[in-house]
Formats: sequence, C-alpha cells, structure tokens
Amino acid sequence: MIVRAVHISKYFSIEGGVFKRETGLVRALEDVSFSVEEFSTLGIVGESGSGKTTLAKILVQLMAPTKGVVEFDGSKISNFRKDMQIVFQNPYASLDPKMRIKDTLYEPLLIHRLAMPKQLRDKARELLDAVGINEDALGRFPAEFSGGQRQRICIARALATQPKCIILDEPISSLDLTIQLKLLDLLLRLKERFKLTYLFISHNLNVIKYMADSVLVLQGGRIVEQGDMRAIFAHPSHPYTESLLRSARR
Amino acid sequence: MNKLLLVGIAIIGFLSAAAILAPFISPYEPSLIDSASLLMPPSYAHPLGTDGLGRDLLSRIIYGARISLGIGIIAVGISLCIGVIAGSVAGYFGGLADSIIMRSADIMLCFPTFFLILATVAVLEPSIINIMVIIGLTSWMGIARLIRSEILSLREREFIQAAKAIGASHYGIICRHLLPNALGPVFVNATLGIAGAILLESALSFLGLGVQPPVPSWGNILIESKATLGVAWWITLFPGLAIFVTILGFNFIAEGLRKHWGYNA
Amino acid sequence: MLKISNLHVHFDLDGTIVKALCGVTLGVNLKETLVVAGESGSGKTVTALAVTRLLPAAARVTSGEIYFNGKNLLLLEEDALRKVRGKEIAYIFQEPGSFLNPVYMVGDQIMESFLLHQGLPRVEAFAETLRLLELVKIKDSRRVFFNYPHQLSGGMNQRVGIAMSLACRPKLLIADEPTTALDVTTETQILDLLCELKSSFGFSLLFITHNLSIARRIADRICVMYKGQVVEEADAERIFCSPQHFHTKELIHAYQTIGTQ
Amino acid sequence: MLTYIARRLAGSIPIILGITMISFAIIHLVPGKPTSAESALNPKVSLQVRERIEKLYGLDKPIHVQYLEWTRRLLKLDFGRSFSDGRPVIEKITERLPVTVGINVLSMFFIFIVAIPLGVKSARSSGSWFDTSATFFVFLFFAAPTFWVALLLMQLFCITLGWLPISGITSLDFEYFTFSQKVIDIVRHLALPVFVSCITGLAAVSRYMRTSMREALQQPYIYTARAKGLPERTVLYKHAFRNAILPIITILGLSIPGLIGGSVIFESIFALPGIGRLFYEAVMMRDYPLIMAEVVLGALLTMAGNLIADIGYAYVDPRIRYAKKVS
Repeated sequence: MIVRAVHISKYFSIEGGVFKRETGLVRALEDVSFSVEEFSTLGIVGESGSGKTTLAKILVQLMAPTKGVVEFDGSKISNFRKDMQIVFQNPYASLDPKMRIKDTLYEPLLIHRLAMPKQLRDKARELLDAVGINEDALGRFPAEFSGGQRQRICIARALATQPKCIILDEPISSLDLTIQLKLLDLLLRLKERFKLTYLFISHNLNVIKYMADSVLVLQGGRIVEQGDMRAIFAHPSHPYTESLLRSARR
Repeated sequence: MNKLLLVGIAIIGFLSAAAILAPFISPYEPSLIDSASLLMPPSYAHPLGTDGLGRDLLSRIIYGARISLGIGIIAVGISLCIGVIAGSVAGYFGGLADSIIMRSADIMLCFPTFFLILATVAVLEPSIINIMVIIGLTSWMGIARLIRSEILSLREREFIQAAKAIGASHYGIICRHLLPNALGPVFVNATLGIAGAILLESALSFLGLGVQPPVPSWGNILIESKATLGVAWWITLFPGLAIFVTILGFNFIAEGLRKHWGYNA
Repeated sequence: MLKISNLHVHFDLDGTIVKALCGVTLGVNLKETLVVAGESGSGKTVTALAVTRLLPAAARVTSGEIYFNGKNLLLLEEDALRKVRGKEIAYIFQEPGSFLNPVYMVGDQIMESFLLHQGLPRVEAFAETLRLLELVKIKDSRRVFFNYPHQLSGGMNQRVGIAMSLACRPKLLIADEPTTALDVTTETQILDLLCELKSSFGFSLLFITHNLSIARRIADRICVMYKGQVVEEADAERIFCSPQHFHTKELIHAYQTIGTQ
Repeated sequence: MLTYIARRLAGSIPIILGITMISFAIIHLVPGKPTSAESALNPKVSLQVRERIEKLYGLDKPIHVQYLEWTRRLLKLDFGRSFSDGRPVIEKITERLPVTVGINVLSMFFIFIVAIPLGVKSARSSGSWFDTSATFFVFLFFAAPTFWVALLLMQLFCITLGWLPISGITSLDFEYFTFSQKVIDIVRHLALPVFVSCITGLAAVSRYMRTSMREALQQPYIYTARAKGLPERTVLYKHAFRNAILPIITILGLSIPGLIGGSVIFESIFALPGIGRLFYEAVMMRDYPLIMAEVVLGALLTMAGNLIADIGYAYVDPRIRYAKKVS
C-alpha cells in the first residue's frame, strides 16, 4: 500500500437567491475508501459527473475532503508534494503560456532542489528525452506545440520531481485516437523505467483495460465495484459496470 | 515590434529627453519677462513666439513637459501600485477581501472623477504633489478591476493547479505565473492611464486649479491664452499641440503593445 | 452529384502560409452517405467548408475545381452561389449551442430560410416550421419555437440545426462532426434521426468525423484524410477488413484497442 | 430576470452608503485642515468662513451624530445654503440641471448616431481605405484634449469667421426673437459645445463598436447564417449587429461620469449656465455646501445611470432575460 483513501466524502454548496444563501448541497463524493498498491496501476472509471476529478484533486492535496482522510505510507512517500504528481486532461490549459518549456521544467527541479543551477539544462534535456520530445523544444513556448506534444511535456514535468506515484486525470481523452495509443504506450514504458505507481482515471473502459491492473468503478460519487481488472471485466457483479462494459464492447 | 509601438516610443522618448534636458536645451529662462517682445509671433528669436508677458513660449513648453510627464507617470505609478495590490488580493484570495475591495472600487467609480478631483483640490492646496496623489488615488479602480478579472480567470486554469501540485508556494505562484500573465493588459491600461492623467492635469491647470503659475505647465499656458484668443493664435496652438502629441504617443504605445501581445483589453 | 478534384487551399496567417489542403479529390453520388474520416488537422473541415466557399477570410483556394450537378461552384459569382447555399447544399455544424444565434428565437431562425428561399408568407412559413420541428422529433414544437438556444439542451439544439438545414429540401447535406459534442445516448438518437430523414428526404450526405465507429455504422463509402490529402477511398466494409494506407491501418488498430462505441 | 434586478438593487444600497460616507469624509477635510486664516495658498478660507462651516455642519457634536444628521438632511435634499448668495443649494442646482443634461443627452445622441454606423462600416470593410482612415481619425479624436479643441474652434468659427456666437446659451436680445429665431439662436449657441463634448465619446464608441462587430462576425452562428444563403447585408445587420450592439449599452452607463465631469470644462469655456460651470464657480469660491451637493448628486446620477444600463442590458439580452433552462 503506497496511498490510501479512508471514507473520503466531498460536498459542494450551491448558492442561490438574491443574497447568495446556501440553498443546496452537491454530494460529489460519498464515503470512498480504497488503497493503491505500489508499482501497480489502479484504474478509476466512471462517466462524467461521477466525481473522478474531485477524487484526483483530493488525493494530490489540491482540494481538502469534507470528510475522511488521505493516508500515505511514510517509508515510501515522505513529502507528498514531491512524491505524488498529477497530469491533467486539457494539454492546452496545463502549461503556462508565458513560460518557455525550459522554465516550466526548471521550476519543480528548483523547488525541490533536485539539481544545481548548472545541471538544470541537462536534467531538463533528459526529461524531454524520456518522453520523446527533442531538445530544441526547451527554448520554445507551449503555443508552438500540438496537443499530444504538450501532454508529453506535462508528463516530463510530473517526472521532474522523481515521484513515486502519478495521478493521470483523463490524460488522453482530448486527443486523437492514434496519438492516444502512442501516449498510453509511453506511459507504460515510463512506469517500468522509473518504477512508478499510476492512478489512471478515464471514462473509457477500453483504455482502462489496456492500462490498469485493478479497477474501481465510480457512479454518482460512490464506489459500486472494486477489484482485479480481469476478474471484473470477465464477470462484473454490479449492473452499472455491466452496462458500461456492454457499451464499450459494441 | 510593430511600427505603431515604435512611433509611440519615439514620440515619448523625444519628449522625455526634452523634459529631462530642459535647462540645457531651452533657449530662455521660462519665467524671464522680456517687456520688449510682448505677444511676438513665432520668429527666429522665439521659434514659438512669446506670451502676454513676453516670456518665450518654447522654453515654457519644454519646462511644462516636465510637469505634465512627471505628474502623468507618477500619478499612474501610484494608481498602478494600489490597483495591482488591491486587484491581486481581491482576485487571488477572494471572499471578504474581494467584496470589500471591489465594493469600494464600485463606489469610487461612481463619482465623476473630475468632480471628485476638483472637490479634493478645492479642499487641499493645489500643489503638484497634491495633484499627483489625488489623480493617483482616484484612478486605481480600473487597474484593480482588470487585475482581479485576469487573476480570477487564471486561477482556475490548470497550469496554476499544476504549479501548486509541484509544490510552488503562494508567493511563487503569484510572481512566476499569475502576474506575468496578468500584467500584459495592465501595461496597456497603464499607458492609457498616463495619457488620461496628463489630460486631467492640463484640464485642472486650465481651470486654474492645477499647477499654479508662475510654474509653467501646458494647462496653465493654455488658460492664459484664453485672454489673448483672437490676437495670439500661437499661444493657444502650441501648448495644446504638445499635449495632443504626448497623448497620441502614449495611445500608440498602448495600441502597439496590445497588438504585440495580442490582447483586446 | 458532387465532384471535388485536386483542391488546394492555403491559409495566410499574417505572413506564414499554411497548406491546409494539398490536392483533395473526392466525390459524393446521388443518395449516398460518404464519410470523410480523419484526425484533427487532416483538413476534413476545410474541405467541407470549401464546397460552398464558406472558408474564413484568411483561406484562399489556390487551385482545383468543385462540380455540383455540373456547375463549378468555385467560379459561380456571389448571388448564384447564395442561391445554391441553403437551397441545394445545407450544413450542420459541430457545436449545437454556438451555431444558433443566441439573440433570436429558434423558430425565427428556421423561418428565415423559408421566407428567403421560398418567399412564403409568414403564416405559412410558421406552420411549415412547426411541421419541420415535429419531423425532427421535437415533441412540444409550438413551445420550442419561441425558445432561445440557451434554453435548450445540446441534443435539442442540434435537432433545430437539422430542421433548419432541411427547410428547403437540399440535395446534399454536409454534416461536420454533428454529434461529437453530445453524450453517447443523444448521439445515437441524432444519428438514427439523420439516417431516417436521409431516406425520407432522399438527400445525399457528406459526413465528417474522427470517430470510426460512427463511420462504420452509417457510411456507404469512407474516405480517409491525412495531412490535407485523401489517402484512401473505398466501400465501408473494404476499408475495415483490408486497409491499404499505413495511416488507415493505424486508425483502425487504435479504434479496435481503445476506441469506444 | 427579476432576481437579477433584485440583486442589482440590493447591491446598490451599500454603494449609496459608500458615496455618502466618502462625501462626508471630504467635507471633514475642510474645517479640520489646519488652513489657518493667514495660509498663503488658500487666502479665501477666512476665519468668518470657518465659523459658518462649523455652524452649518454642527461640528461640535460627535462624528457619527454629524454623519447621521447630514444623511438625514441629504434624504430631504436639503444641502444647506450656498455661501455665495445664501440661496438653498438644491434650488441653484435644479435651475441649471436642464442645460447640462440637455447638452449631454444631445451629445450622447450624436455619438450613437455617428459612431455606431462608423464602427459597423469600418468593421465590415476591415483593411480597406475607409477602415484605416476611420481608425486614424479615431486616434486623433481620442488624443485631442477637449478644451484645446474648443479654444481652436472658438478662434476659427467665432472670431475669424464669426459664424457662431462665442459664449452663452442665448444672445442678448433673445426675448424679442420669434419662435423660429429663438430656436436657431439656441442651435447656433449650442453647436460648438455639443460638438466638442462628443468628440472623445465619438472616438471611444466607434472603436468599441468596431471591435465588438469584428468579434461578432467571427462567431460560429455567422457561418450558419451564410450557409443558409442569406445575403451579406442580412448576415451583417441582422445577425452580427444585434449581438454587437449589446455591450454598447453598458458603455452608456459607464460614460455618464465622464460626460458630467467633462461638462465642467466646456461649460466654463463656452460660459453655458450648467451644473458643470456652477461647480467650477463653487470650487473657485470654496462654496463647500454647493460642492458637496454636486459631488453627491453626481455620484447618485452615475449610479442610477449604471443601474439603468445594467437592467437595459439584461432586458435586451435574452440569455439573461430568460435565464431558466426549459428542457
């Protein structure tokens, strides 16, 4: 166990009326508990509005849960900001338009003091090389790259802090199919090379089948099914999972 | 660098050089009264002619540039500082701070700025410092609103979340990510602000409430010309032309920056 | 029906010339559904817009011809071309919400084509519009007529878009990824509706998409576009069982491993 | 829509309070200022004036009491008596209000009539000679200081050419004119001031209209309009224009403070009996009750203007008017 979610719930208040009183409560997540094994890939699947992204943000401490807590195994994850990273869905919004690629990569290295100022350029070149982007990208701005290339740069940025676990929040769903497949293969290669743990979030069951070892099915903020990927794909117990499988296979 | 920006910078560069080097390049003492040459039209001795007291118009305009540019830049400096701080606090931290700052901005915006300035000038003595401070204090709201809306839209963008995720501090996020993205439109707005402040100063002096004579400012030269309207056209034309060219220069810079950075602020 | 041959389109993005189409040749026969499949940047949307010269200002057709029932649309002057648009060739676009004018009632926007092309009096045009709304399976057509686009769901707006395009019984309907912005269930309904209307109205359909599963479901013929060119054109079945071009193979492989419904 | 208006009204209450507070604070700058009678720069603040201020504002009472009392009188529109001639301040203001409002409304009218077609035309033929020359002139108008232009035009039209009267709103023998002569006389008097006052407004609105129109023309629904085979004129004036005109309404609200402020200048140049000139005279004579009254009224007028512009915008834009989701 490298990270564990214990009874996590998250409620958002809705403001309405003239004086913006709290008139309602959206239950984004309801009593979600699960643990992630080291070096494995946990797939989280659910349609839009099932609370996947909220869960991702809570796990990486960008958002505090209303109830419950996120626990880390101290020996494996000492500083979660360094050891736990996230890659977002929209490549066009997750890179600072005003920053050159080299500065985007230098930032995590400098924050966690992982390289001396002299070594920054080499370290950044290594990271880009690991994700298949050539070196002259360092001096350029995000606007000059395609969606697929930008997502590779985001992955490079996540790798910069030598993390143990990376949360991938629908990393490929806004790209073309052929590019999606190439990125999935890249992620699998990186997982072997850097001994990573993945938490892969997607609404596409075929992608989860391609990537994940174990699966967790979310519906309306609740876990409806959890377990080994092959077992669940072979004979799902919950009707919702069945309907997802049927629509994926057609 | 598009040509609009270059032309603008050239104009303002020339004028600021003239203002800084005023003592060396202006042919006469600005307040030297030469009773022999009253109301002389432009001539070799006085390239822009003289005013009712025989003072050389060219030197007065050059010295006037010091006042107008100085007031313009410092006043906008004040409103820029207040505006940037208020805007980023309201935008980044939101909640109570946001509503207090924004409500006070709305209130200040309701006052017709010229009324507010005139009222405060009437109450305090119209010295140069007072004018700078008053113009600065009554024009920070635009910049604060601009920064706030920029930060609000940026704050939700994923690259800010990503910066937090890699462990950047609040300070790091504001300086490295929020401000560079938000300051673009602010500079465009600030250059227009300088033009506005110069207009305001000259209008104030035109009404006799700005810089008091004998210190020359473009505005108070113009008011004196009202008396000799029919007779000495040059006293009206040239100071106004100086204001016009300066504001045109700043507008060119603002428009050039907007094109250069691709905003439509 | 429609014949595009060797079409070249260049975009002049303030100085830099981008070659969007480099010699596109494809044809749509009577009552046929041709699906143009391709990934982003392959030029499929530019081709669709070029047919009735709806390209944005920065685009310029540098060479090639577009024949529609014998007439070369590229050489038609403005008024004659306008008669073709809306009357013989109609469009459905991708974002249902943003392709309807937000400040006019949905019904008015449909009636506009009746009043313009068929010169019907307002009362008749109103009745005709209601009939069309029912035809696209909008139940409460009288109420929907007076609504604004922001009050309707994505699926409903797209149905209005279809009704608007079919107002003057066009001979060719060009649909540019009409269901990409919709959720899966609404997507299926819209696709079924389109096929149904195609058989009853008898128009031929030029369908642009990046999703191969849609192509498989509705296409008679498929042509695959890659980097501004048509790299493969064949019947739907042959494309899937024996793809020739490497990009088509890549597409089908990706579709089979991680493609969804 | 109604909740939108209710929220806007509720929002404006704190603003009104704020306005009264700030005005009250400005007043307190006056007597509290150590402007002793002999201060060189401010000779007019004589001892005798100081007593009248203290008496008028009852400065002996604690500060919050003064504030409440002052606001209470404010609600009754009783701003006390003007120093210069003792007449109630509110009377002097209402006397002169029609002139300023008249000129401003006229200039706003001209701004909209000229600027909007100008903006539309230059947006439509962007890049053509018309567009570049229009943008150039807009730049010039934008940069020209209104009082300088006023002086130049006065010199040209009033003195050298002598076509227009130099100041005032009516010529001396106005009473003896026939009705038509009276109208012509007023028009000749107001021609220059109105033109001067709408210069900057003209530049701003036409530039804003041009940008807003160009943005509207790039929207997806323009593709649909063209795809329907609509002639370019309908696409432009029916579809694009209706969307482009919306933001112009908010400009209406935002330009009110500018117009009121501007009236001070050109009313004093052309000697027109408006509240702008009244304010200028009050400032010169340190007539504090009058100054405060105009500041407060100016602010309330602007706020009312913004409110009307907002509600107007909500009414015209169906996306706000019919906010509820139907199906």
